Amino acid sequence: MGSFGRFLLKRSLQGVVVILGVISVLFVLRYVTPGSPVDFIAPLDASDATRRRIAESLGLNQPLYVQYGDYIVSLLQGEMGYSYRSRTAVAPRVFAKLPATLELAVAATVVAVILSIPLGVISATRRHTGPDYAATVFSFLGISTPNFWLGVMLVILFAVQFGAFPTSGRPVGLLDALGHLVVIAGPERGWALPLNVGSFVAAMQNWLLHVTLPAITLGTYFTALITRLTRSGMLDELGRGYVQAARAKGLPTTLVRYRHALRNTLIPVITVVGLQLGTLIGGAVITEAVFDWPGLGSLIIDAINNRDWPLIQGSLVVIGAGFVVVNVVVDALYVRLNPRVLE
Amino acid sequence: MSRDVDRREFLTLAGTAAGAATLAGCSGGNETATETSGGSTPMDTGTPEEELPEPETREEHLQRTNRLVHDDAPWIFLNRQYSVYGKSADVEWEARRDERIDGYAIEPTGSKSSVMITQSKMDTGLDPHDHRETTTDNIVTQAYEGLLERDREGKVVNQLATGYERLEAGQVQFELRSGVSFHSGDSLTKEDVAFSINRIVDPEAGDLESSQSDQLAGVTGAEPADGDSAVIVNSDGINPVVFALFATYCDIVNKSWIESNDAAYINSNMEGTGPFMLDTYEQDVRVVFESYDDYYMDAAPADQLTIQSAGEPSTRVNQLLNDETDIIVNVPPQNISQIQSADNASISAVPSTRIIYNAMIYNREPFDSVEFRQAMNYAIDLESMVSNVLGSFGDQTGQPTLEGFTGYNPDLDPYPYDPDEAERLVEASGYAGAEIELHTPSGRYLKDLEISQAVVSYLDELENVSASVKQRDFGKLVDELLDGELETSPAFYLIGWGNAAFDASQTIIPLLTSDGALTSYRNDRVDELMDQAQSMGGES
Amino acid sequence: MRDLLRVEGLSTRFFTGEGQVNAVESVDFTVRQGEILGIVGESGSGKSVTALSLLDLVESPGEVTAGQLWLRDADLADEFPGAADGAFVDLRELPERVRRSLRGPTFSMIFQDPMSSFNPSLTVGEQIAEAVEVQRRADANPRSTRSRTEGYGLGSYVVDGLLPNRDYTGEESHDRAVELLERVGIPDPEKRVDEYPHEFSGGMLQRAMIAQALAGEPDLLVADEPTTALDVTIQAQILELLRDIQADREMSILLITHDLGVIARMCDRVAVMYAGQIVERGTLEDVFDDPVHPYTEGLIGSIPDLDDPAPRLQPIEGNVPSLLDDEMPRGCYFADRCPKAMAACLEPQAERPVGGKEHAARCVLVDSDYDERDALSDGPEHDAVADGRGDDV
Amino acid sequence: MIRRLLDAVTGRLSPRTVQNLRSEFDTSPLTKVGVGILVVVLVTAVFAPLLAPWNPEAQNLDRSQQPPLGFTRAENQTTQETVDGEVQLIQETVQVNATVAHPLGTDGLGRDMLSRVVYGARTSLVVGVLGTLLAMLVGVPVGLVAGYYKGRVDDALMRVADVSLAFPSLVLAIALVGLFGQAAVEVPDPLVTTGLAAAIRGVTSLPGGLAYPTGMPATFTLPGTVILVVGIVNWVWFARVARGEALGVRDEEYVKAARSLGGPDRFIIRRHVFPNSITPVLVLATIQIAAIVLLESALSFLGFSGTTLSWGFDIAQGRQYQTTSWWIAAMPGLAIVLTVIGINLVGDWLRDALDPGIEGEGGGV
Repeated sequence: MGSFGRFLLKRSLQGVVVILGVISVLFVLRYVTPGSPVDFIAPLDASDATRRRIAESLGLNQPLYVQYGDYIVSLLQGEMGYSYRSRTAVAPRVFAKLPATLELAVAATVVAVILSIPLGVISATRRHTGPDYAATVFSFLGISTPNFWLGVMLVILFAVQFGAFPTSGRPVGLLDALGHLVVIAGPERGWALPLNVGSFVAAMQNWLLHVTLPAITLGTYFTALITRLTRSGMLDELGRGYVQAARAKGLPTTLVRYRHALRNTLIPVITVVGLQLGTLIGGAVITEAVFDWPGLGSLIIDAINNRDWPLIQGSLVVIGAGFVVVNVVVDALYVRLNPRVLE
Repeated sequence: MSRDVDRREFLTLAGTAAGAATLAGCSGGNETATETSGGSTPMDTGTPEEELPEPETREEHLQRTNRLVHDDAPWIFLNRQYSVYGKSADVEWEARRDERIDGYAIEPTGSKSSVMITQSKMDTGLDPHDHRETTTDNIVTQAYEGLLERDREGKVVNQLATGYERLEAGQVQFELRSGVSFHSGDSLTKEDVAFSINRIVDPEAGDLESSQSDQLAGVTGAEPADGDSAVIVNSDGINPVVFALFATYCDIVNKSWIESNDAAYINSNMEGTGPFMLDTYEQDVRVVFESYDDYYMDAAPADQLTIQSAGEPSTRVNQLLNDETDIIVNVPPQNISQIQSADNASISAVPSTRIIYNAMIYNREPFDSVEFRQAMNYAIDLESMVSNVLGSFGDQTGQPTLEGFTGYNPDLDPYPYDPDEAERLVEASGYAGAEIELHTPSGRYLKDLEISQAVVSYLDELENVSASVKQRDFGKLVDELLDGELETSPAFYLIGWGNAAFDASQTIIPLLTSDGALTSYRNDRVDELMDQAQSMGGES
Repeated sequence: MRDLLRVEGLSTRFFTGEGQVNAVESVDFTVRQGEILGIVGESGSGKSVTALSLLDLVESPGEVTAGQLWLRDADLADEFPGAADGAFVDLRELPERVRRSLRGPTFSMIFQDPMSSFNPSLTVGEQIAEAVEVQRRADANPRSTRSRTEGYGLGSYVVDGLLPNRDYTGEESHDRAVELLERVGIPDPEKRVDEYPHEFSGGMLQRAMIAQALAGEPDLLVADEPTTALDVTIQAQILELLRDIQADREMSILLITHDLGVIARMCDRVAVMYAGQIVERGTLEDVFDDPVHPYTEGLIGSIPDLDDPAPRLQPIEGNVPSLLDDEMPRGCYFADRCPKAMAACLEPQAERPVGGKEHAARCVLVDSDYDERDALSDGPEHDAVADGRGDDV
Repeated sequence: MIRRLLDAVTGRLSPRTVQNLRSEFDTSPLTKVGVGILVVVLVTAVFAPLLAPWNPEAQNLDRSQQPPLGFTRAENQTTQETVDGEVQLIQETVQVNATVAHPLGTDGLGRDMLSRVVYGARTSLVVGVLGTLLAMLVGVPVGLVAGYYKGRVDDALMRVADVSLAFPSLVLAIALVGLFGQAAVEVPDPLVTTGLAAAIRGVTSLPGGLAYPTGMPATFTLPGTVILVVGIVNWVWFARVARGEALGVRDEEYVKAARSLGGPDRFIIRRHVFPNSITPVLVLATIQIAAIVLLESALSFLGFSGTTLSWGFDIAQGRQYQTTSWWIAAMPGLAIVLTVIGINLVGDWLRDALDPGIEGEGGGV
């Protein structure tokens, strides 16, 4: 196994430990917060016998470590128990919400990356020009603006005043929209026939209209942050010897900027962005609240308000695990981009 | 509707009703008096309050109780809440008093055949016997039906039953409609009905600890009657409100379907007899129904009905104005004129069955003084609050019972706004300089926080009282109120109470008798009057 | 030998917040085919900027403000008759795209610090291959539509940024990189080609940089202090390598250093720079054996003699001036440090030929001998300039 | 004045640091802007009872939803009448004008937005500062110990940090506040209880001869759970920075020497390791205050607070009026943006001047 493989393995093992830690913390939290789960299920007039029966049916009469073990075993089987409130299975419910949150997060990230890196580069390569000042002011405002407020203001401006975008909701998911492009690949009917192009376009349009304001709301902070980091990093890198050397050996400016300077600029940017993923997910939670976007965030807030522990646990484990996985990926990327780390 | 406040309200009723079950002969719902009181009112307790003659009928008892409560002011009487809906020009529909939206009554106009409703939250699972919130109710009620039903005005009408009668003190019988089928095609049987009732009241019967058991308070079980299609329901005691309860609660389910599926399935699928059948269920996002072709009456006017949610009222308003939805719930006052003046939408408002009040716990300082409590009522300008905070979508109240309910006392007016009198009373109470804190939920009731803030600002204007608001998590607040200990409750809090039975007893007993689940008050005379009322059959 | 490059009146200025800095001022010199020309001077004398100016690598706030860079290139001369003078073209008259295209095949450069001159996040081989590749792609196109990024569009930048292994370079270029590494004497080049700069020693990396500079097969290699960062023993090896390659390929080298020892060892001809100007030039013998300018004398005096270090070590007192336009004296810039400064030195000095055909100096002493009576005393101006910053040489 | 204040504060730092701070301050106009904003916000927060024109909780229902100066609001007033159980709606259009008395307008209950924004500064800064202090108190010792001992202690503590990081801070904060309740403490406001505010306000004349009320809230609501939670949620960043510094210092000669002389670890950490981490921790603290101000506003916005006098809470309230009265949500948001910009500018200043080598730690909302 190469050193990169070893590194990946080590990081993954650490990730598993962290996920176990997340589960443990949730278990501890669950038992230090006031109120027994039974109180939230049993009717108020339930007899002690009834309460005991309910506790038994939830496995709450077992010692804590057994419950903990059971939870982990069921997790490994892809289950997360049943919601106290709606009695439905938690795992499918959480995973049904995941696409909405991911869509939002990915849309915001894509917007942020597409905008911020060129913006940062332009800002750095045209220092002290109009675009540079504009980018700098934008990035400063961006990191200082609470996104939920931005969301509310965007709604007031673009949805209420101009009616250009819908105020809220997600009537169509991205996957549903793509679903209109189902291809029929049957031997007798020919294959790869794109179906419903019209309805696909309509659905995509619908999705885009609904996702625009939330994605801007969520993405602005990151656009600003990455612009700022890219600009300062790029300025640093452009002053380095290898840039001059690259130019001296005849590389065109674009290649020098993007293949050399930007690449090294992105190394620290990637770490910071990795560290900020939590902020992205946190931001998604509040953005979902502003736009009634039916994702994990709304689910968690509901679950917390109802003390629906299996649901709280399930969604937080998924978020924690997602965070850990993405961080391992980011670390891997970091190592790949920055070979000195492995030594 | 009482379900918002939770769980315990009818328990006490069950207890008191049982204790007073000395007389036979009491009819069900308020509109369906079939018998008159068979006995005389006991005349043994205490001196009559003031100079008034002893009440005689049940109605008089209830009215007298209301007078007592008005004078003794255990609450700051606030407003009757309105249900204010917005509806698009694409549908015809009128709001009901009981906060439910009946999809069957919505008529799409023009070329549209589908209808979209945006409420404040989604369901907490689709099991019709395992929830208590209006929001879930609104979803479940499209596919499930009960034996009886209420019309827009709150009158009891038949649904799956074609008739009902009291057989004896603790026993009533329902005749079932024939030719009714579930969405799966199974026919409705009397076993299904008995099972449905038992599933709610008996944990063993349906393998469910139903949170609705107290909604059918007093009911002990049901059994299929002899004959083709009748069901006998047994109660513990006379249970004067049993028909009223069945007009509001108890959806009928398919016994074999329930027994052959687990809780998770029952909570994400539907098998009812209603005009709409479930098409797709996206939990927490939307529920889509389609019209049930084999419905025993005319098929619903809408082919498709979608219910979705938006927590923020202004968001719902925007959805309505942008033609994204057809009906929205709980339009906040500040948006009413906007919807009213839009050409694609209008307001449908109706007084609801909910009363908003501030409880002042009777044995906690400074609220143990009647003068102080009265002063609180004089101190607020209720009229101004209703018009400014609620945009006139509310009625002032001066007693716990709402106008139009059985037991409402028409002689009682709301307390007038008289800050001087309030200050005088505070002086007289000996609690001048009192500092009080009003605990309030936020976003639970229409403008609850704003109402609380308005109340407190009026109280704070009194020279000799200082008041502040404390915003509370609703769940926690209710836990404190329901734990059976007055000591753990805040001394002063805002809460709303819905009474879907349209009977004064369903408000006074849980909220104002000594054993009431949510009580803040104790007055032996009130307890006594209510005991008597509940042992009487019939009313006007 | 034919002239390869004639530099005439080259001036490069920096427009900084503190004022205009005349880093290179009216510099003339010629590089011939197959020779090694040395430029020597203290730090800050403008020799590196001169080199960068040749390659058009001066960046904002710097700018080449005057002069002609005549390059012998018949093809270009045909293509741009407006900029041509016989077989020579003036680089400054050419479009930027063309000037850029000369880096690699015409000019190439190696730098002082190999460690910072390699991109730490790409393998050494990749960076050499890149230099090969860029020529390869350019050669595949006619000059007029020459594009160095042929086949490397925006998408490639993005993918490249995200996936480090998706290389810009092809197999061919990679193999060429191995050859080049072998040529510069790196053992086991197949293995080392895939190593990262931090895995190389300083000397090896400098060899690699030479390999990289050779990738475009340049006519002129500019070596800016190629040995300064290295150990003495390695220095010798690197110089040997340079000389070897130069002989091998018959290319020209412009060797820039502050070390007269290196000059003495390598160069055919030498130019001495001070404060942005060439103060003396000529063949190695002319300058070393018969220096005219007191600064050159001083430099030679400051070479440690290994046999007898102590007596000859006479560093020049004072510091290189700031080169700020506002602070530059009218006359000879060296006057304030010059042990032989005279009144005439306060007037601007033009370059004057000294005896032999190549030897020239910018000094009054070319025509007259030092006269102590005319010596400049420590005047106010003298003080003001000498009081400059404490950069050490 | 700012300069003098600065001198007083920096008096305890090393001369070189002070020199850096001063030259950065003198050369950067943005820094001056940042410090200026921060001073204004601080003064506003501390002297809120003196500066707020109205009691922020005082309602005036007749003046509800008044627009800010320079704007008007057209309102279609709808009233209802019940005729035979049917609700009839009557409409009329009214023009609502701004008044000097409420320069930033009023909210839905006729409360003065300016006063609410002024008082909101208190909540934000108190939570920001106390929360940061708490995070520092927890994080710095943990980080120092981890970095100093390295090895297993370090591994264990850093895994704990990883777990903590795996919860997005906002999500964790929501969970903790939601589950443990929104406890709040009423703290008497000395400016009010001593009668100082009333006395000063009593003699202050205000524009337009308007008589402003002198009564201000006697207590200030400290959202206790929120402070604890934002502190707990953010300890990791301090731990990471302190650990980094400790790792750097632990192998320095003087630390080795102290250890070889048998100094107890606790003493060495306190005496030698800790001082080294002060600068980066200070810079981080500045950034963290901004992050926590944002976090607090987000919590209040979502209703997980404990106080009704907070910018985030007002934005949530304003959302309900978004179709009619934009300023209710806009004004407190602008206050947040301004405050955070001020803190960030000061943070940049400290970072540039002290160069602690931390970049982009902490988070926004």
